[in-house]
Amino acid sequence: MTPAEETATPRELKLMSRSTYVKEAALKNLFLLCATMAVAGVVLIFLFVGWRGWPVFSEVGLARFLGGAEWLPTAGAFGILPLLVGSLVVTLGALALGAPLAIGAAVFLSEIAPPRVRSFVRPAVELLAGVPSVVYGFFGLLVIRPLVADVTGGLGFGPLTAWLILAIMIVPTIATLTEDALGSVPEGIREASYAMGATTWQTIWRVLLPAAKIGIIDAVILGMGRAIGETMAVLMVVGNAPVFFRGIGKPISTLTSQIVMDMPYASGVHRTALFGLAIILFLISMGLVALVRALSRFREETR
Amino acid sequence: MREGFRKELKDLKATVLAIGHDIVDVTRDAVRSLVEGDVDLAERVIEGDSDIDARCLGVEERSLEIIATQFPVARDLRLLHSLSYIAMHFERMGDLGVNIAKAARRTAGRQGPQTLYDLIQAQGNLVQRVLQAMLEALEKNDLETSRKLQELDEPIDHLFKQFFRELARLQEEEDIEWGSSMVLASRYLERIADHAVDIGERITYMVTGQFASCEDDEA
Amino acid sequence: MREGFRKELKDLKATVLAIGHDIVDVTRDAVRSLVEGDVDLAERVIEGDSDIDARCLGVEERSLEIIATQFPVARDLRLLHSLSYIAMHFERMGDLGVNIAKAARRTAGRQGPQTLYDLIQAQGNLVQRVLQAMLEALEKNDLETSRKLQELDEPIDHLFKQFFRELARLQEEEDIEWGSSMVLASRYLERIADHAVDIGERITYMVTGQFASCEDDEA
Amino acid sequence: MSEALDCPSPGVPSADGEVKITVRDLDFHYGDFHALTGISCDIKARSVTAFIGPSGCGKSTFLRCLNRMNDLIPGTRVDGTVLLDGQDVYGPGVDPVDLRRRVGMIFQQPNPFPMSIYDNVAYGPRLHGVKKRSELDDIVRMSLERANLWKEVKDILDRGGLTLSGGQQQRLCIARVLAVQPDVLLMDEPCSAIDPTSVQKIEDLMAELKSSVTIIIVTHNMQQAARVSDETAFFLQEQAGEPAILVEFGRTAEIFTSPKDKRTEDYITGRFG
Amino acid sequence: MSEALDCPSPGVPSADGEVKITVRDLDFHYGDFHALTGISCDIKARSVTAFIGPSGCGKSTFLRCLNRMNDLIPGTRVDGTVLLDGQDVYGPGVDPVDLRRRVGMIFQQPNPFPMSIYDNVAYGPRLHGVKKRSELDDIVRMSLERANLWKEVKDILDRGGLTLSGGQQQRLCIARVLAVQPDVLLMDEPCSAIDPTSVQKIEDLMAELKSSVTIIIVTHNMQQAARVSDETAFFLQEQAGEPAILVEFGRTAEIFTSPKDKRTEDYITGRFG
Amino acid sequence: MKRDAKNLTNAAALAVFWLAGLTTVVVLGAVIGYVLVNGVGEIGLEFIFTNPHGVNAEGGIWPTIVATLYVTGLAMLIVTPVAVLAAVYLAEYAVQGRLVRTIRFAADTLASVPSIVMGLFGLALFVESMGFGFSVISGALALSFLMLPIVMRTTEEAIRAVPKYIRWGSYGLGASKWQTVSRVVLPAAASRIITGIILSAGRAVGETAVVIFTMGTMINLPVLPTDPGRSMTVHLYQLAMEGINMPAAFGTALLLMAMVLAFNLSARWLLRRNRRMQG
Amino acid sequence: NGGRQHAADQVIVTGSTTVQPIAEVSKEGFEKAHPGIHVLVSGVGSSAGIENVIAGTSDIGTSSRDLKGDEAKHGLVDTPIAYDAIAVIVNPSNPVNGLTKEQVKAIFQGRITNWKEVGGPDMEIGVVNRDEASGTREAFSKIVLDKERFDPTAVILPGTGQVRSVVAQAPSAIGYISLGFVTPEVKALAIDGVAPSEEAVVSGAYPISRVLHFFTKGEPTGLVKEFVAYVLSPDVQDRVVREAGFIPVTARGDGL
Ligand SMILES: Nc1ncnc2c1ncn2[C@@H]1O[C@H](COP(=O)(O)OP(=O)(O)OP(=O)(O)O)[C@@H](O)[C@H]1O
Ligand SMILES: Nc1ncnc2c1ncn2[C@@H]1O[C@H](COP(=O)(O)OP(=O)(O)OP(=O)(O)O)[C@@H](O)[C@H]1O
Ligand SMILES: [Mg+2]
Ligand SMILES: [Mg+2]
Ligand SMILES: O=P([O-])([O-])[O-]
Repeated sequence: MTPAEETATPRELKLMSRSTYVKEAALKNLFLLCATMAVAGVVLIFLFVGWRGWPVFSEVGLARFLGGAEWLPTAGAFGILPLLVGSLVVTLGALALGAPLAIGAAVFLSEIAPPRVRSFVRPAVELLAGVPSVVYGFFGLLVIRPLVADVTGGLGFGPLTAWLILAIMIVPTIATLTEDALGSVPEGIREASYAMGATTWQTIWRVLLPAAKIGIIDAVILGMGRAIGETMAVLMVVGNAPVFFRGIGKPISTLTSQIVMDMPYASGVHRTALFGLAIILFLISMGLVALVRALSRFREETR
Repeated sequence: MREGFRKELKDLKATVLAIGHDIVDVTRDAVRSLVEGDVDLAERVIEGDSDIDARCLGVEERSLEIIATQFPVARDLRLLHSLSYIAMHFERMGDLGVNIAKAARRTAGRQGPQTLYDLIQAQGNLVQRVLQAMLEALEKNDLETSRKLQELDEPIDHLFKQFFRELARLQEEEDIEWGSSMVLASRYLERIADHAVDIGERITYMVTGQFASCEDDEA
Repeated sequence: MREGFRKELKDLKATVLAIGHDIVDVTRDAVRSLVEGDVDLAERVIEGDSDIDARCLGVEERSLEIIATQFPVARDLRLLHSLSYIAMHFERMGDLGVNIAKAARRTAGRQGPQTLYDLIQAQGNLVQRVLQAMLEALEKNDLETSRKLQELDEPIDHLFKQFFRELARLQEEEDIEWGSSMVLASRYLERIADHAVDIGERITYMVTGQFASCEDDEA
Repeated sequence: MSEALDCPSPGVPSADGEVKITVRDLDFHYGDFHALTGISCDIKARSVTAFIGPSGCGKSTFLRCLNRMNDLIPGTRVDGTVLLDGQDVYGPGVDPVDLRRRVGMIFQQPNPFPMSIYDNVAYGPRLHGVKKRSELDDIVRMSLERANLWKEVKDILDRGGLTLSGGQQQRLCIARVLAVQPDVLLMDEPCSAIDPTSVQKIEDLMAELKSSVTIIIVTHNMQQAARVSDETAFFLQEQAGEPAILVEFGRTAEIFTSPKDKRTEDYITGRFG
Repeated sequence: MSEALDCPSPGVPSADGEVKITVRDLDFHYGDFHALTGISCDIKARSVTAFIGPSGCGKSTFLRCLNRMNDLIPGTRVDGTVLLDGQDVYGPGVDPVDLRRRVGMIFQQPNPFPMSIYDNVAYGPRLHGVKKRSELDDIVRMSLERANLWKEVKDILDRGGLTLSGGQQQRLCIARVLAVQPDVLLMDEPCSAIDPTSVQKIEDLMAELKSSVTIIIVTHNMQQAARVSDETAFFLQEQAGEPAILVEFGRTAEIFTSPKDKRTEDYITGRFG
Repeated sequence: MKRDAKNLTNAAALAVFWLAGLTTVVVLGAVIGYVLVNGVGEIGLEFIFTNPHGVNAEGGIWPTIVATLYVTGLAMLIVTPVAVLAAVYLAEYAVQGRLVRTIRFAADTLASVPSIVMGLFGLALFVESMGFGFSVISGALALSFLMLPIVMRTTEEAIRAVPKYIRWGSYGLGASKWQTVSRVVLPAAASRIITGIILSAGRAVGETAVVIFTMGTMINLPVLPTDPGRSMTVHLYQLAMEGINMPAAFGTALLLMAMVLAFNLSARWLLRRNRRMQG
Repeated sequence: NGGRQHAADQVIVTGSTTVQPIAEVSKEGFEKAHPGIHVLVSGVGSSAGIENVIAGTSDIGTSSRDLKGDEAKHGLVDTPIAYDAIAVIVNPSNPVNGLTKEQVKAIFQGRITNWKEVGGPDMEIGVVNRDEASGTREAFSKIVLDKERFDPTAVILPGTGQVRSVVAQAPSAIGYISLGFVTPEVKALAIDGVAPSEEAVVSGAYPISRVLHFFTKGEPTGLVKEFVAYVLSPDVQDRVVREAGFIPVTARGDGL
């Protein structure tokens, strides 16, 4: 270590060894292989689900499948329009209820809650995400549905119950992502706004929410993805009548719940139609992802 | 661009230049009071000195403050450092002017030979020229002029030596106190010019960053 | 703790003190050469001066470099600034020593009255005491001692005036060149002491940060 | 319910030495932690005052006491008096929101809002009810001019504030604060996150602004404090855990050539640590 | 296979002015962007050399050319010669990994690995095959001693490196580099992210280390460059888009009292921008 | 006057946000409380460790617990190496380009595939085409596709959160890329990676639609990976929909939630401990 | 046996949720009697069970309905294991106590939508239907609706117990479940004036009744045969079947 000792180890610049080079390259390719597993997954899903679903497109025909107004497999009617509408109704309603609640909760968490309150509200939000969807369905079935029945009359199966349950289910998704978006708004900006004589509300409304806007839109879209794809909870409360939306207390059915309902006994074209539903769900969620990515690219560009 | 700082530097230099101009006046008045035996003028020169001293001290203080707060380097630092040295020279030059005025006070009423008065007056005039040149060099950062100061100083030394010899020649006629006072006055004038030459060297350093070793040559 | 920097400050101060001790020697030797008419000694004093000049200039340069690179403030800055001023005083004091030695060279062989030699010697001794005290004050940042310098200086002024009177009294017997040289030598000694007093004021400033306005009083 | 602080007409230059902010016996607590004790000082109007001191000695804390930004941190407590133009800013019923408008603040990180340059500057006036476009236009232009930024941005007012360089962003923040016509500008290490040439510009800007605004700057850079300020305050926490005190307050030139307190001298000459 | 280049015995203290690194006509490109041109200089062994210059003038780029850290950025190109003890570091087949061991580097952000203090320092030696515990112990202790950190950490060697304060972390990083016995230490703004008292310690440490190691430091802080270095290099990109050049290289004291080049003088006196 | 309006708006807005925040807590409390109150009486050693029996599925739910843990553990084993190495590639080796964009898009898509689609995919590929039948291995494979993007993303984030300076530090000491990754980067990111894996496992435990179509619904104590089984979620679903043994349903729901909570809490604990150690 | 190869020690039973309890309890008894043997039971609905046994993924398909359509072509062997009656249930608070088969049909086809049309209060009828996988639904459809279409807007629930609990909670609801599942929470209506009871079923007076089946692919052999035999043993028939609320296959024989 001392200068005197250094003389003992003559220094020369070493040359690169070939084995190091080969090892590094091999490792890199292994990692690349693993990384492509995600791509493989998507391709496999598309291929296998698509393969099973293909007959419905060829035998029933795309128009009758997508455009048919009646889902009556035993009668050979495979129109998924009521199911599409059902999914849409359930999703949009859940978003309308859940997104404001989630964004409000996120704002509350990141801007308003005193630390002690935050320290139990935030875990609560995260734990909401952890509750299995069957438990939500269970809860919805036994607790929410009777309440809804009291309000709407009828049996309580239908969009309203599904909305309430789904709204709760998407709160954590939207709230955590919104909180992230708000959290990535630099602290200084808040201080600056307060220091200019803005109230908390003015700061939130005029600075923070606009600043986090795209992040929040992302969050809502992802929440939408979650709502569209949700199966078990919806199945348990929505009533499962494959008909068009007729009212918030009247049963309808969705793409996801219909698959689970029919899968146990479906055979033949009926079975392929269910795979067809799955592929449509797959395409929808992929579209939403593409939308989010386009948005974040937009955000980067406008930075 | 550190504009506040640059302005301060400029102001300080202007202050030093102003003191320099006052020194020119002091020298001129001191010589006049000596040659014309004008005691009032001499008193005024003596009185004015404390003001010059204070202003010189002020320059040094300010220069130090600027160094302490603005952390100048390179030419800025050389300027500040030089200004405070030059102010110190000015203070000394002012003191020498006062000494001449005091000599005037001492010798007033006692007439010496006109030649000697003429010599002193001539020396005083030459010193004025050196001082003017020095101030011009300082104002314009003019290396040419500042280098010429040494040349201008030579006849002054010369005159002092001539004065010394002249006085020795005339010794019988005059009282020695008068003579000594006059020798000293001539000596003071010579030293004022020497200070001006030193300042010239400072100016060279200030502009170029090169120290010319200051060879003094007082006797 | 900026140890490198502190060490440099210490070194520079030591350098200045060393120059100061040399100045003490120069003054002593110069006076001796004058009183004893020792031309060799005088020559040696004259030769040694360029070394002192160079060292003083070195102190100023170094001080500026440190200011430019280390950005000292407060007491550190005051120390550096003062050291460079003190070095300049030393340079002047060395020059004055040389002037005395030159006077010695001029007057060697020409004997004057012993009284005057005694007076010069006495004055030289007093100057030695002032210089010693000044160096002590500088070394120890001793405000007490540095304040006493003014007191110590008074008898020297006094001796100069006495010398002047004595010379006037003796004027008939001596040639005026010898007399003038001796007056100047006495004057130089007095000025060396004045420089020491100025340095004392510098030391006060260095330690306290307070400028005592330096009232000069040369004649 | 809340009382607006009286506003002296800010155009008239103050007599030299007029006091803008008076602090008396200020103590500050973060919950149990006693951060500052016995701070008293007078901040002169239309001058630059620098706060220096070792890290964690409470410079920022004190600064934030002056515009009650500390109110936003739960569990803090202020004792003592802070007078702005003679009015107690902690007095009953004083609206901190209004106070903060009068006492603007600039932070270490330039923090433009993620909106256009124009909207950044117009933010404050809009908050306080200015709606007319022509009026806003004027305010925006004047504020940017005062912040020496107008020339650089006058053609890109609708570009995002974040597209500017760090130094420009900081000047934008200054313009944004100037737009609400503060009397006092608090700057908490405004230059420590930006490049040296921009630092220069901001220091120059401070020199210009001080003819109309009272500026207080916290800085770790002693050289900067020395360069820009007229007066300097030195804070020190002598023992860990103890509250910090104001050791010395005086003319900057004096503090940096011959401070009165040995602790100040030790700190500025780098003899600490 | 490895080429035995001549190696001057590095233990012997060099005569003053011995050259450690010789750079001749160095040009550097980031893809299409020509960042540096015609850089030639001699870095003296066992001294501190400071690189100064405006932001973006290529100081870091040049520094990273010296230990080939730029190799890690795809698309870069180096022309010209860099000799370390007379050996061309860009010579054919030279292993940059080994070069980097000899030419250590310290970064702006202290970057201890998230492992114990001991493991941090032992990391390099272990990489290069030292296994014996006693040997490692010695290396760790000596490196920490050289970095003036031993006293502070000798009882907490198994605490995480990240639990130290910023300044201690930076010294830990220095110790970590010293453990692989570099001849040269490149420091890229090593103090700009740490507090002033720690800066002091690191500056002191540099003064000590330069008796055995050649140090090059990039700093934005001109005062720091002035304080710590023996020689100073001033880089400048005169026009945006043009490559930067080395304007002046010389004794620090001289550069700061009387630089030869007017651009240097303008830069250090703050007349830029 | 105006200022009062401003303060009033502010107060009203804040009240709304408080309401939003507290609603989530109340909802969570209601769900947990409801399940807890109704289920806690059911849970006991017998409930956990015995098989269901009787017309009304009395007794315990042991086989479903085993099947759940079995399939989740197996899925973790499958997914961890692949996901971690994939993340290493993305974070350390990949240069921005079409390949990386494609991989990221695929991962995002995979993450958002509805679980029912994943279930049908597992049915089509593993159960039927590959002939694994309804079995733990089919379930684990399908679940691992579900977990892959989650683990990949959290691992990549964990790796990216390791400051670049730390890598430079390692390179600067003469380490090769793999040495840097394996000795510095991965250990530094380890606890966050583990956290990510645990969180995704929690998600797998709560998954229903995937396992119902890949592992089957038979109450069976799986031993071999090729054995079928019924997960707790499926069990709960069936009990709930049959409505024949609600106490058992509540007990199952409670146990299921406890398990998911345990996963979540342990992940949070790990993360906090890690933050404390590095802080 | 076509289809997939089962382990030699397994019997896989899938199908009707109605039959589920019988199958599960039988499984327990059978496994106890035959250590090392596993009977895997899952209730996925009658159609699924039949589908599975045809596909060979199950050994036994349980069903609460007869084979229909194509299913008959695969050579399945039918073993009746119990009788069941389908009770039409309403909430106990509902004043209606009986309906005609025609009224029931009209209600489930959505032609009667208010209780007042059948003598009840002015209240919209909440029809609860079963999923298409359900054998109960199949039987109900055959017996009551003559295979005509159900009202498609009715709530569909995938389990018997769920139907019961919904009806138990909702005053306006009407549904149908196996007689065996009827509890006091719900009220079973008299159909055409006949209240559902074992006697009425056995006597044939109650119109909505059916047979529960085990289907196997070919004659049962080996373990499967033993399991079927066990289910038909008096032990199961008298105890389990009755406990589960069904009527043993032996009962009618006895009764006849
Ligand atoms: N929100 C807070 N809660 C508790 N203590 C705090 C808080 N903010 C600061 N402190 C403590 O108060 C003291 C003063 O902090 P402050 O930030 O004012 O110091 P500072 O002088 O600005 O330091 P720096 O120079 O590092 O910015 C410190 O000990 C700090 O730890
Ligand atoms: N990876 C890179 N790719 C392309 N250009 C780069 C890269 N890194 C740096 N540059 C450019 O090269 C030039 C020199 O950069 P460099 O970081 O060396 O400057 P610097 O002097 O260290 O600046 P600073 O003082 O801000 O650290 C800059 O114009 C920069 O934009
Ligand atoms: Mg602070
Ligand atoms: Mg750099
Ligand atoms: O008995 P099922 O479940 O088929 O109605």
